[in-house]
Amino acid sequence: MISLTTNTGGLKLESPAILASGILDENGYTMKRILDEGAGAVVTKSIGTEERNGYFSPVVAPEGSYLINAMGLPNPGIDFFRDEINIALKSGKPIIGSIFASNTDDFLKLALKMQDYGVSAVELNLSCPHVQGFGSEVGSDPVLVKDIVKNLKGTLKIPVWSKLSPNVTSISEIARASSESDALVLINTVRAMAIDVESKRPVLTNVYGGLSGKAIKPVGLRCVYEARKECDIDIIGVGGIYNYRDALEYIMAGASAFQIGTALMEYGRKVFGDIAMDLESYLKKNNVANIKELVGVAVQ
Amino acid sequence: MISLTTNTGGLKLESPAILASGILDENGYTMKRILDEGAGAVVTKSIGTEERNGYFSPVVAPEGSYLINAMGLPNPGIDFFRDEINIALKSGKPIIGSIFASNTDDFLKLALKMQDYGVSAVELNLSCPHVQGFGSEVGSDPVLVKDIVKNLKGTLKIPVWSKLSPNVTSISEIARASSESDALVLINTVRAMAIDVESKRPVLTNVYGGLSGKAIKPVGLRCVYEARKECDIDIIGVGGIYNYRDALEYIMAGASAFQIGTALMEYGRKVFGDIAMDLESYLKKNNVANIKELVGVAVQ
Amino acid sequence: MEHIEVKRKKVDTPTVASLYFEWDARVLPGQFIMVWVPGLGEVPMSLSKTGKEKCITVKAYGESTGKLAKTEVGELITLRGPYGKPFKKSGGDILLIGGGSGMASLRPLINRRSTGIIASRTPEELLFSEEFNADKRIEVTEDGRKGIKGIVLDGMDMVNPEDFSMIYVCGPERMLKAVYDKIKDKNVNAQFSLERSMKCGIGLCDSCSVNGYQVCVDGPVFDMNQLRDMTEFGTSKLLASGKRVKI
Amino acid sequence: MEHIEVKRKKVDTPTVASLYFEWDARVLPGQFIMVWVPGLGEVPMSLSKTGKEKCITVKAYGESTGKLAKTEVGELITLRGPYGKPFKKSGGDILLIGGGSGMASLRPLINRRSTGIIASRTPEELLFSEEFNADKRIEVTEDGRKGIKGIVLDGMDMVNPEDFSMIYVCGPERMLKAVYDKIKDKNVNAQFSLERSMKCGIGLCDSCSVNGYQVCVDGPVFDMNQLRDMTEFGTSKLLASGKRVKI
Ligand SMILES: Cc1cc2nc3c(=O)[nH]c(=O)nc-3n(C[C@H](O)[C@H](O)[C@H](O)COP(=O)(O)OP(=O)(O)OC[C@H]3O[C@@H](n4cnc5c(N)ncnc54)[C@H](O)[C@@H]3O)c2cc1C
Ligand SMILES: Cc1cc2nc3c(=O)[nH]c(=O)nc-3n(C[C@H](O)[C@H](O)[C@H](O)COP(=O)(O)OP(=O)(O)OC[C@H]3O[C@@H](n4cnc5c(N)ncnc54)[C@H](O)[C@@H]3O)c2cc1C
Ligand SMILES: Cc1cc2nc3c(=O)[nH]c(=O)nc-3n(C[C@H](O)[C@H](O)[C@H](O)COP(=O)(O)O)c2cc1C
Ligand SMILES: Cc1cc2nc3c(=O)[nH]c(=O)nc-3n(C[C@H](O)[C@H](O)[C@H](O)COP(=O)(O)O)c2cc1C
Ligand code: FES
Ligand code: FES
Repeated sequence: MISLTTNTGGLKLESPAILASGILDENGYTMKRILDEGAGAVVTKSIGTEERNGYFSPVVAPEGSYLINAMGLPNPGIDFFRDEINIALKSGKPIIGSIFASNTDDFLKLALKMQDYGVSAVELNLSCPHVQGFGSEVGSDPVLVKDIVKNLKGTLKIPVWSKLSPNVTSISEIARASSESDALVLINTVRAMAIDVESKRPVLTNVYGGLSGKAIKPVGLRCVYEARKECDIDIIGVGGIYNYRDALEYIMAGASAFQIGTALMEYGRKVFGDIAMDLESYLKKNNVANIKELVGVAVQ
Repeated sequence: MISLTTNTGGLKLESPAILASGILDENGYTMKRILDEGAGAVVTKSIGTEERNGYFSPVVAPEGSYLINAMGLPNPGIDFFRDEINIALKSGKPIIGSIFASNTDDFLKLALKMQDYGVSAVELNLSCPHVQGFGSEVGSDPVLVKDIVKNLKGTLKIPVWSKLSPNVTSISEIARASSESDALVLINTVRAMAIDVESKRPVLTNVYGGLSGKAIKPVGLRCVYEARKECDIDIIGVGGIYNYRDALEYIMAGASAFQIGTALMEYGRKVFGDIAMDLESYLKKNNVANIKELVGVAVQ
Repeated sequence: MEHIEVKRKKVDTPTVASLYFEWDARVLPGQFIMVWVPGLGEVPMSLSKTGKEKCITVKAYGESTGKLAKTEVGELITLRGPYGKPFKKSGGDILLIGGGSGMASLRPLINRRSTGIIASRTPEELLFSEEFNADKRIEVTEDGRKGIKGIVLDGMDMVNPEDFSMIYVCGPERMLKAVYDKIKDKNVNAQFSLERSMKCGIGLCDSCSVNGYQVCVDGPVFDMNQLRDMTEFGTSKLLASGKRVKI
Repeated sequence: MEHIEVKRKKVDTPTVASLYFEWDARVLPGQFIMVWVPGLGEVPMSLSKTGKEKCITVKAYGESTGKLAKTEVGELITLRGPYGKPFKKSGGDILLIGGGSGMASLRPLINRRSTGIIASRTPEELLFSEEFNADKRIEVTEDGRKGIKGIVLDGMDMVNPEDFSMIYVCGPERMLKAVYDKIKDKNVNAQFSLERSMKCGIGLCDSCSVNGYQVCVDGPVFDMNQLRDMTEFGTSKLLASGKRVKI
């Protein structure tokens, strides 16, 4: 019996293909649909303590093989997000609540509310590269990261995932700092920008944004591989996964599940079902009983 | 009179299109040909104190829109490089000697030899992402960088360029540390890797390599833009420049010249002449007398 | 992103202008583009002409559209796309129902056999009604100074919806919902073009979603069957922040 | 990178094996691929068949080629390419001059009107000579146990180079240079396929360059005119480190 079932980061997933935070996960109905259509779990949009509109458009700069975005962490604030989670929960599959804050107290407050709303785990956004005071500004400070993870782990009943940034001198150092988490999620976007030559100005209203899609797969793989060698902890791979071979690269580098974001720009919501199907065929063809057997096999 | 002539980093260039270090610049005859065929200058392969064979192949993993390489700093050692520079100098155009070392003394020794050989400037490789003890391991330490630059500037008669890595938490910090240089060269490759799903192992013999080409243009632009805002110093842009529009993006972000590497994989040596010609047409069409007028116009 | 010169301009109503340009993309009626107004924002715009010559018809609504409507001949517009699924074609007699700038996306469907119900607040704002045959043009104004006094629904009473092989509807969502409710139990085929606020246009940001369908990629055109299960249609939407509000 | 199953294998000589496979790339005679032997290295290999069925002919030289030559039917080879500029075709009588594994790249050119000078150390190592017409086959062995005793140049004395519309040459660079010197002042057309050590195969690393031309992208095939100005041809090359040595 071929199986894609995975236990990772304290959760049991029917499929290792998870929707990444920030893509089609603001509206409860959308999350529910994506789960119904084949994702193993969804991570919500990153939610903070207060309502934020995000940046003025343009907030995305799409290119052939990549995307740069600076949404600016739009979110209704944690209190208004309960209803969306309620809608999404009707799918019966795991919802992972992504949260962002600039200090331990706020992270704790947000995480407790998420737990209260019924999510299966929280994912700490320690890595958004384009909002001052949040994300990677927090996530590049190992002392602060350690403190946040420690406090949350000490208080929450549900698993804690830490989503890290590739925009650091040493991913190993930050991986170590967050090694009390139930899983590392690698990677968030790479800090980047684009200029419009015609109008002679940056394309994104915020100037700086995050690079995602095909272009960052080699960077994401490297971070997963480095973290795998650094600490013995579950890893969720993310960055430029478009098909089952990309997913297998991440799995062989040490990830036990993976998230998909930008590929939706090319393949739409069906990408989750398609990849799961292709992975199953691959396992069958190669006589592998469970996808778990492939985790980390390329690590030397 | 339309002009591409640029004064940057202490040099006068007929064209701002420079060959990047490590691509077709190990053999003196090749460098000479590239200059004869239209490059404004060439940067040599990074040269160290001792002979190195580099890594066993595979040393490159080419993909559609990018390349990952781990050559491993092959070089004949500084003493054997004199002859190659002699051959290249016959072109009459500027040669920039790239050097790598793990400490200030070695950098100084290498730079003095390069100066002795007749190069127009030295470029410090503070940024190779895949050789232990060199490159970005040196270049991510602001104190060491400052010391190296200071010593070289105090001793050399020719300009000193610092080539920096994007694999750091803060490019601004390293830019500041190297701000006594005559120019910053941004960026070297992004640390990355690839896995071959069939053989279940990393493609590159060294496992880790550097990502270059189209995929890193948004990262290079961001680094140039950040450094431009941080300090008032000449910047040479490099990373994913394939055509004149890519070059213009870098120029508008604050670069006064640019280097080209991976694009040779797609367009060959003629890319230098082609881009220069296209830039000239652009200037003509847009009534810009000198390319200098466009430097940094997109910076907000 | 592409930069394209405006070749021709026509001020259609006091608040609406059409910008004509040549663009070699293949576009079908119902599809839209994202137009960037540097410094102000990026806005979705339907193509109101989809042949060799393309056109966008802009209602000066807020800052971005206000500036865009002021674009002059010879200036460039910056755009990406085309995006979205087009209207499905239909032979025979068709009915086009447009409210406000909604007529823009319906315009490429106007032909000899199309009847139009064109609704607006004032006569000056009636858009493209002159492009319908005089005998197939039902104008509706709120102030009643031209055509029928009232709203779109009042215009619909002038025809039998079941006489048409297809009904195409575009306008504010509340209007769409009203039309939908009026015809949902009749024996008709209809397609509705929805306008939800859009940040990305490419199916990633979730700001345009209706019951899990992205208006920007699954729409903007939906048929009656698709709308039947959409509990969010005409009732609630998310603000820029993601906060849910009633429509 | 592509992974392709070996369909057929033939041991051509004690040290040379041919691996046959189906690969839907368009390849022309003279082009090559980079073959990866995991854990050992990546090596350039000419295609010795370029039709629907492809073939590489491997001489077990060092570790990588040694392992590659041991690949069995049903196993996969991992490759990228094809790379390089092919031989230019020529009608009429042609002369193929191959030393050692150099015959591999010449093999797709063998036809009714081709004369071959096939050189090797021993009779056992003569490669593909049986594919020439018996009367158009000049074998040369260093030990003299078969054909002419001597080196390629001795074989060349058996023909008049000017009788051929084109001469194709492939083998070690010193052999190429000797052939080149022998015919350079004659009234002949010739193409030489160079074998320089290659790290990247795509024109970036400079390890294969001869006077600024990259053998991997500008070559491997060069004609007499191109070689005329190449002062490095047959005289010096760079080692893996970039250190210049005499050939
Ligand atoms: C598919 C589709 C087709 C359309 N076709 C047409 C058409 O053909 N003709 C037409 O006239 N109209 C059309 N519209 C409507 C048109 O896009 C809107 O009228 C337009 O977006 C309003 O933009 P504005 O800048 O003028 O308005 P404003 O209200 O000034 O600004 C809206 C813009 O600013 C951003 N914004 C505003 N406030 C904030 C904030 N606090 N934080 C972050 N961002 C903010 C919004 O994201 C948006 O980009 C269409 C809409 C859709 C969805
Ligand atoms: C265009 C072209 C076509 C060719 N076609 C054919 C053909 O059809 N048939 C054929 O038999 N041969 C062919 N060759 C020759 C063949 O590629 C060589 O025989 C082969 O590369 C030798 O490899 P090896 O591993 O067996 O030898 P080795 O000498 O064991 O190893 C060479 C390999 O290891 C690397 N290497 C060795 N030492 C070091 C070091 N110290 N540091 C770093 N790297 C090192 C080299 O880069 C190379 O990859 C061709 C060559 C070229 C250029
Ligand atoms: C439009 C967009 C919005 C995103 N928003 C968030 C976010 O709110 N929180 C977060 O942790 N990551 C966010 N990300 C990062 C993704 O979750 C993911 O880490 C990244 O895009 C790399 O994966 P991909 O290449 O599959 O998209 C966002 C990415 C995109 C493209
Ligand atoms: C094959 C290869 C070898 C390189 N070797 C060096 C090197 O020796 N020293 C160095 O400073 N940069 C080296 N680089 C980095 C390039 O100079 C350049 O910074 C980088 O490739 C980004 O530019 P590109 O996208 O135009 O290639 C190398 C890049 C490649 C692709
Ligand atoms: S506008 Fe972003 S998903 Fe539709
Ligand atoms: S093998 Fe690298 S340039 Fe030819």
